[in-house]
Amino acid sequence: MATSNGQNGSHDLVLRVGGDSAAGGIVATGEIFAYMASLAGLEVYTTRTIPAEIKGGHVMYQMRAALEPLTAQGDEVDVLLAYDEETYERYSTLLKPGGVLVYNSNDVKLNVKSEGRRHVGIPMHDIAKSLSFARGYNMVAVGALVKLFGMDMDLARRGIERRFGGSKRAAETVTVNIAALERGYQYIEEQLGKDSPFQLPQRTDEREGRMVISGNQALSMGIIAADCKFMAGYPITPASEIMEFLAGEFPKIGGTVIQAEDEIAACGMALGASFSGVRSMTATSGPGLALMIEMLGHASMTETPLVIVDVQRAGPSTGMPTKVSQGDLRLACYGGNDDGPRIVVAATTVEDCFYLMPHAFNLTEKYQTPVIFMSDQDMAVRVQTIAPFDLSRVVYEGRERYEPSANGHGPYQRYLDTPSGVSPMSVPGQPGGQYTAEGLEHYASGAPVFSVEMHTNNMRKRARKLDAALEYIERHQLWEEFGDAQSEIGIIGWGSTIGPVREAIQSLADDGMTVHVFYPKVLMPLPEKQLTAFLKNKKTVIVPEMNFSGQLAEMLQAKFLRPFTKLNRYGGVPFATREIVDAVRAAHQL
Amino acid sequence: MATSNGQNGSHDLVLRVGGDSAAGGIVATGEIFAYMASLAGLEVYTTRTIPAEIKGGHVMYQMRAALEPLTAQGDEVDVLLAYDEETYERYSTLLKPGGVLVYNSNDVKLNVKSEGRRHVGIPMHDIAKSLSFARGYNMVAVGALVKLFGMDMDLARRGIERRFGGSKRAAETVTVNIAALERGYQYIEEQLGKDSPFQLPQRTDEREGRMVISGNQALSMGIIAADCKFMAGYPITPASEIMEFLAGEFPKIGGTVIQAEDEIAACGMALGASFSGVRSMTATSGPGLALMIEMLGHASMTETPLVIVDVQRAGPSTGMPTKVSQGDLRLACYGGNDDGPRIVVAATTVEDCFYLMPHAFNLTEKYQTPVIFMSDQDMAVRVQTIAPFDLSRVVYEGRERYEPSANGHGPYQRYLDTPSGVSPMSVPGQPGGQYTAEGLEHYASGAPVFSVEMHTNNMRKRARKLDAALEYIERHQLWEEFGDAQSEIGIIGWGSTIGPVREAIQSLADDGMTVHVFYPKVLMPLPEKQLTAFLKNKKTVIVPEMNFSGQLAEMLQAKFLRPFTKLNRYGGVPFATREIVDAVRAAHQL
Amino acid sequence: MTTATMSTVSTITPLLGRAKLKPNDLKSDIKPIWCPGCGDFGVLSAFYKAVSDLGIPPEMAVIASGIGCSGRFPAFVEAYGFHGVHGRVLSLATGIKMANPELLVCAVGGDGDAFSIGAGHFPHAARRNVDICYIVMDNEIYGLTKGQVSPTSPQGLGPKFAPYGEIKAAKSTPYGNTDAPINPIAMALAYGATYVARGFSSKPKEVTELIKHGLTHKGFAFIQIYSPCVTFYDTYDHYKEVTKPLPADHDTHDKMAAMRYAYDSEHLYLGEYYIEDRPSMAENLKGLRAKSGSEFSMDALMERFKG
Amino acid sequence: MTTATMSTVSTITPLLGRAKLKPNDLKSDIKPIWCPGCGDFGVLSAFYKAVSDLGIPPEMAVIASGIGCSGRFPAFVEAYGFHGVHGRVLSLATGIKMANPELLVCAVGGDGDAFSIGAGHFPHAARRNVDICYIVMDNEIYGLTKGQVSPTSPQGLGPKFAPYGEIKAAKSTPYGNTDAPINPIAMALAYGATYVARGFSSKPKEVTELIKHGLTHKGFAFIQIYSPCVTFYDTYDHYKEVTKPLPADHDTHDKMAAMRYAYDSEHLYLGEYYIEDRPSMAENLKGLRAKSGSEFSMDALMERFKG
Ligand SMILES: Cc1ncc(C[n+]2csc(CCOP(=O)(O)OP(=O)(O)O)c2C)c(N)n1
Ligand SMILES: Cc1ncc(C[n+]2csc(CCOP(=O)(O)OP(=O)(O)O)c2C)c(N)n1
Ligand code: SF4
Ligand code: SF4
Ligand SMILES: [Mg+2]
Ligand SMILES: [Mg+2]
Repeated sequence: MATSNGQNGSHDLVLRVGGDSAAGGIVATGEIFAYMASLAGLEVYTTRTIPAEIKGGHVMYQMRAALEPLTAQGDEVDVLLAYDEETYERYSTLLKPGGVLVYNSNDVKLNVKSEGRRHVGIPMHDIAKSLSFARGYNMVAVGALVKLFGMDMDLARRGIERRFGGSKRAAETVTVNIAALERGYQYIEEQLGKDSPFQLPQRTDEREGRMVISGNQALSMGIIAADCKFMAGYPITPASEIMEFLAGEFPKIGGTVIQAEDEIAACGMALGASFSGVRSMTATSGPGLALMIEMLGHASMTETPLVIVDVQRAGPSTGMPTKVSQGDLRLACYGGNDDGPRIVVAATTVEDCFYLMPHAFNLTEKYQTPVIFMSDQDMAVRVQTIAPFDLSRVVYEGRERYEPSANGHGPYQRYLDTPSGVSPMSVPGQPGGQYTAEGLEHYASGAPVFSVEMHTNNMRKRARKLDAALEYIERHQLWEEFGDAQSEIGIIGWGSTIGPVREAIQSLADDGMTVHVFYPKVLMPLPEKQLTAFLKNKKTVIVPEMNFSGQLAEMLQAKFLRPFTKLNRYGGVPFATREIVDAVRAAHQL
Repeated sequence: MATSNGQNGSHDLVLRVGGDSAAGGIVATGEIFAYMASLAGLEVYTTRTIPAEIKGGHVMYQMRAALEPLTAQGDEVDVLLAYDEETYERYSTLLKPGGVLVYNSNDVKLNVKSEGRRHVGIPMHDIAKSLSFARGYNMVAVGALVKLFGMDMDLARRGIERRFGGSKRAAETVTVNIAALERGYQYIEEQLGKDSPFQLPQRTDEREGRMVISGNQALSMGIIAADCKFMAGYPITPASEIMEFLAGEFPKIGGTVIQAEDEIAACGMALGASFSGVRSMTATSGPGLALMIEMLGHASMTETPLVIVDVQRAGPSTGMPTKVSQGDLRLACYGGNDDGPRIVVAATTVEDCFYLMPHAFNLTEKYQTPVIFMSDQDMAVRVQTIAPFDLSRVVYEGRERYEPSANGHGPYQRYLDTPSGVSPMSVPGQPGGQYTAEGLEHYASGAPVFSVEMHTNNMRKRARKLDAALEYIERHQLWEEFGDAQSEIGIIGWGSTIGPVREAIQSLADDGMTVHVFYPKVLMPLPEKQLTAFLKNKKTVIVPEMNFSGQLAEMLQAKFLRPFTKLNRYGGVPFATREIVDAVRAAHQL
Repeated sequence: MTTATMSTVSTITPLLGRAKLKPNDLKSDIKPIWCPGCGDFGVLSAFYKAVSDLGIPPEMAVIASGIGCSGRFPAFVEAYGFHGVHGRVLSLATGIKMANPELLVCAVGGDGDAFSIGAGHFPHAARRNVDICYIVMDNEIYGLTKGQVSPTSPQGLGPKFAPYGEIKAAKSTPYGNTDAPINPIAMALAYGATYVARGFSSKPKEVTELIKHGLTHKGFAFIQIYSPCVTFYDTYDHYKEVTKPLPADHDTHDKMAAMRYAYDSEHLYLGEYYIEDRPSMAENLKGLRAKSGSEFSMDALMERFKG
Repeated sequence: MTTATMSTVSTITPLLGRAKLKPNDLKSDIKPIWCPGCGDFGVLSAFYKAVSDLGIPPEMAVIASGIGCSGRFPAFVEAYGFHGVHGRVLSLATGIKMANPELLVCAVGGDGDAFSIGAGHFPHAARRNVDICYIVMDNEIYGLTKGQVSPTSPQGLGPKFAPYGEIKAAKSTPYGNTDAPINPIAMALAYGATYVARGFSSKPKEVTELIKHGLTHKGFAFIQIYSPCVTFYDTYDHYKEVTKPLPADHDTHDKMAAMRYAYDSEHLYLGEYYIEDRPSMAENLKGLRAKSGSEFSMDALMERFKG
């Protein structure tokens, strides 16, 4: 049953698993399948919900697997594994015609007709109990699915070993789980015979070992690749994992991770470390970024490099910590008392989480102004198959260092005015480089001054650095442009909405509809030249955003003085491919 | 020497006093003159600088006096009183043809020609020392000026009594100062004879007692008039005075002022007090507002009323605490993780600081969303003559209270969805009104929920309140519109730049040039209908702002998709009337 | 334990005995979402019992909190509640109480909320002697964010080293926690808190008594309650072993004695460390009003600015 | 005063004696903008002398500060400096030092910066035992913002009541300060600071000694220095009267004794209250690196995510 999903057109399969997290094992089920698919050489793309409750509550894990790289989670479901009634009720409408429902017949009572879908009931609890391992009901389901799809039981066993192995009681856990797996397999065999009714896509070509990795993991590795050696953070969902990842790796390379007492302290520590000459960063989510706003302005004013990662979650305020949003763009761009320039970059994919990070550090170091790196909850926590990182693509461009000899005589001028606005910077330990990083308005020397002339001049000097940064942005082409440049319909977006957009244009192309797409990866300063060229022939430009007010759309309107079609979703979940397709269709019909 | 200043056209006089604040008495000189002018029935408008140094440093005080109400400080100077050489060097070019320089000949060495201006040198230190009261040199100058302008010595004596009276050593201080005053007077009489060469404007009509008051003072009185009874603050220049003023008055009316440990706590205390049912507020400047951003979003999410006053100063970061800016507009409008609606109001004048404040409280209470009240350093600290407040203009519109009976049966729904988005609110102490103010996304009951439906719905509910607020804004006409509606040249601005604009259009009118002006006093939500009507016939619209990036201009561009002519000053000083005139002239010549 | 505080003139004295409610009546419609076995359940039950015993009408009680598992507490109580942002509960509670001193105001939260991000507010609530009770559910870990160390976590705590319990996370300190823990009791004493006590969620009767005393204390009452996190750092056994009631002869008015017990190297003492009677914030603010004179008129105020 | 700390292995030991500079050589080009008579001048002079005596090269010294009159301190010293935002100096200093432990890092600021807005960071710097010296110039008032009460201002302080000095402002408390002052020494002790001392700006020799000890102490050194504000709250006479050196027989390793002196009702004791030798943050972080093993390769890391 290799089916085509969404508007992708490629052969793929979407499996969704749901149940009460209190029962346990739901996410594990999905993860084992993702791992098996990956071992089978398939591309996987997962997504999951996180229950609002601290323990218990409904949880869903979806895995999509295909031969070709995937960019979206898939709008519809080929296989629904319902551990409980709630799962069936929530998602049965998502099941495609021809899809299959595998359900726990000890819990789910079917009272609708199948409408062309296949229903396979399994008394999972009964079977598990018969093994005296009640918690193993989920492995019964896994075994059943393995049989239903004719998959390799060895892969399943390896999946279980990977998931449960390693810990003290590992061996025993692995054994009982494998027993449950095998009972599930047998159950289906007993019911339906030797032949498997469905089939996964089959990979025949060879590929180098690909990684299954989350955005937060890729991002953390990007930080290491960028030669950052100092991280201070404060736990917050969904960003905590970055600190945790780095806490495991940084000590090995002489780096430092500090769990600070709050976000303000985390930001201050990173700023101090950067002053000391080390590439430094912090990572947080919206509420934490809100707390860092004063310090962010201070980094801008003192011209001290600093990277702040914002893994966006749904707000406002505490909001929905485990749900996705793109609601912090304006806070990142404009959050500050008075105009303090900063650079805002946004990863569009899990790959970007890695590759864009060294650019973020280069930008903050070269232009001595803070960089905010935007990610989001969905991209951060889901895992996906990608190629191993190509380290040769990582470039390093550093701070312009103060060289006493080159500077002629006289004391060091930390804030020397220059054409680019960038002033050579000394580092503590460097003789003759003494200066005080100053948050008050100041002379080139750093000495405070409150004159009309110096303030006017310095406001320009600091802002000019963003103009200079455009050179870097252009040189490294920090944007994505694709689709049909001739099309009068355009999409401009940012961040992880690029996935559904990519998938949408394929399916639109099948219907003979074109669209031209531009995703800047730097949102401040915007690549104005490229955007202007892009807009030249556009009748309608759609701006899909996972926020209420259309934060990028408003920025574009202010800059280009033309209307943009806002396409906003603000429910805490990513765009469905269909929503993009529909919007482009509507634009074509205008 | 009643002269016309700037482009005002009315008879007025500008006196500027300067010297080293370490010497003392410079500001006192200016204040005594302002007081005398006020006693003489004149309108005054003062401005001053505050030295960057903690003690010492150059300081300037300017007083403008006229028969008609004034709206700007005056670009040029009729009388320059230079206590020292630096003052002479800084400002002599501002002296009008026909103006007079009074200088301390013990310090200032004149080495330029008078170029039509009159120079009067007085050995102020010598005279003061001859009285064995060296610090009295400034009163010598005051006496001299009194004589030069033929003013009433009794007013001068009253001025001194007011300035120095009251304290323990008051009587003695007053006596020696008056002696110095009289010696200065005699000195001029001895030099130039009985007749005074210059003359102040003379008031002949009778007027009711007018007030000489600063923006911060008017604003504090507005808070009292608005029936606010709770203030928590943290000292910060130039907002501290508001807390200090209220600390003196609130206890008398059963209100509470708390000096909190920081701005976050101040904001939290005010939010808590508001939850308890009392009109509550805090006041700060940019760095403090930056710290309140997380809590501001919380007020928005929990729908708890709160007024935050932001007396803007020049940034970014610590910046220039004693200098003016309008750099916090975007922070006020957009500072928040994810879209949390808030209302932003901006006073345009010292009068507004009073009259707009009850509206700010009405808005926050009616729409249960935080209100940020924008003022600025210049408006906050200078004093100016205005009519006594007309208390009959103060309206009160309160929170919609929860009435258990009206709500039918069932438990209280704090966040009940309604057409306006406003939900009736209970107050602790009210039986049956129990609820938990919730910063997580929630059901109508307040119980947390993370569903697509509830989040989507509540994002709309909360935002809808801003649409509802437009009704209030229109009903109370919270904007200023003036000038020639037929003109193709428009000005849209916000805040205290209205003063120089008012003065500019008078002088432009003299030259036959028209301009049409619109100043919204609510910047979020903008009065779109009125602005659309305003823009209909406009070829050029100038947006004068005391910030670098044109924060309002960008908001207008995003909304109206047309260019606005940014006119930005970011030196930490207010606009000169001339700068507005020049911009309008240039627009007319396009 | 003494009951000395019960007799001082607390702002909530007029509320006592006004309601006749069973502990169960104080349960709200929202079911606690804590993990089965979480210590916070014990604290919540004790709180129901305390409020029921004191007879406080639900509409006169406000519970404020910050963010954390423990921060979800207010929603589970039939009373007014404010689920604030992380670490700011004391400022909310101060505002709520000072705006209406007739209310019973209780602040609750976790060790991270209180001693990490909220650490800057604790000294000030204490020195002001604001008339609230502050209950910190201390599990020596960040529960809600899934098991990072907190300011009360033992030094060295990490996946491979959990001196006092079973650790299931500590992901931010894979090689062990570098930081020494703070001592909340010693801190509260140094700040000038006028009621300082410690409980353990597994001792519901004692905790109920402490909460009753804390709620009725005049001024700022601080109660640290050990409340283990079964999911990330299970310290039940440890606490059972090392906790011990303060000696019966401990003089609760002797700050230095309290300090010494706070620093005891062998035992974690439970009970009332310190009680002091000094003017509360509500009293002090009342005092200001008296000093200010009650003469006020807007006209008089305007006169001040006239010539 | 003992000189015990001089011999422990501080991170800055290698810097000692490397420079031969007179105190005057440590003056920067920027002239202090303080009011004549401000106590901060005394602290600054002592600092010049201490750094000169220790022989630390200016390029190896970093002084971080917050906002306040005292916060302007770094710019007056020929060294690296960081004039941070209000109240966050300890986080800056922690970052500066941990990123490069070879530097001498000193944090300075006022009582408001330290104990009001900065109060949340103080306990954590202390418990981490971060290798910096923290000098608080305590004038019991907000100087820069022109005379509001601070957390160390006496209760009742107002225009009509200044128990310990001449008050020229206190505008935010026209009817008197309602809040009781904190006790910075007791707090530092409760936080676990490993060097706790108090000086008075009018005793330059003693202050110089304390600063030398603080700078060379291994771990977190806290020095409260009374530094009167002549312009808003002149407490010189008061301090002259009530300050007194700690008794010669005071055992600086006895925390409870230190506490008792901190709470003395008659005298404000000057000198070293407490000294402790425990692993510093730099040592602990080094320890983590050792535990982590130094094997790292990006390829190995990537392998972890492969099938
Ligand atoms: C500003 C901010 N930073 C971080 C978080 C994430 N966060 C939520 S709860 C919490 C700490 C929880 O620990 P604790 O206070 O001990 O409560 P517990 O869950 O253990 O009861 C953190 C860091 C947040 N919600 N807001
Ligand atoms: C976020 C923020 N809030 C408030 C201020 C205003 N402010 C500047 S210094 C200061 C306190 C000064 O007192 P202290 O720390 O004791 O230093 P001192 O001037 O007495 O040396 C305050 C409140 C600020 N700069 N930033
Ligand atoms: S995670 Fe820990 S603290 Fe949170 S509810 Fe579960 S047991 Fe309690
Ligand atoms: S105001 Fe006070 S603290 Fe500030 S410089 Fe002057 S005397 Fe020193
Ligand atoms: Mg905890
Ligand atoms: Mg101070």
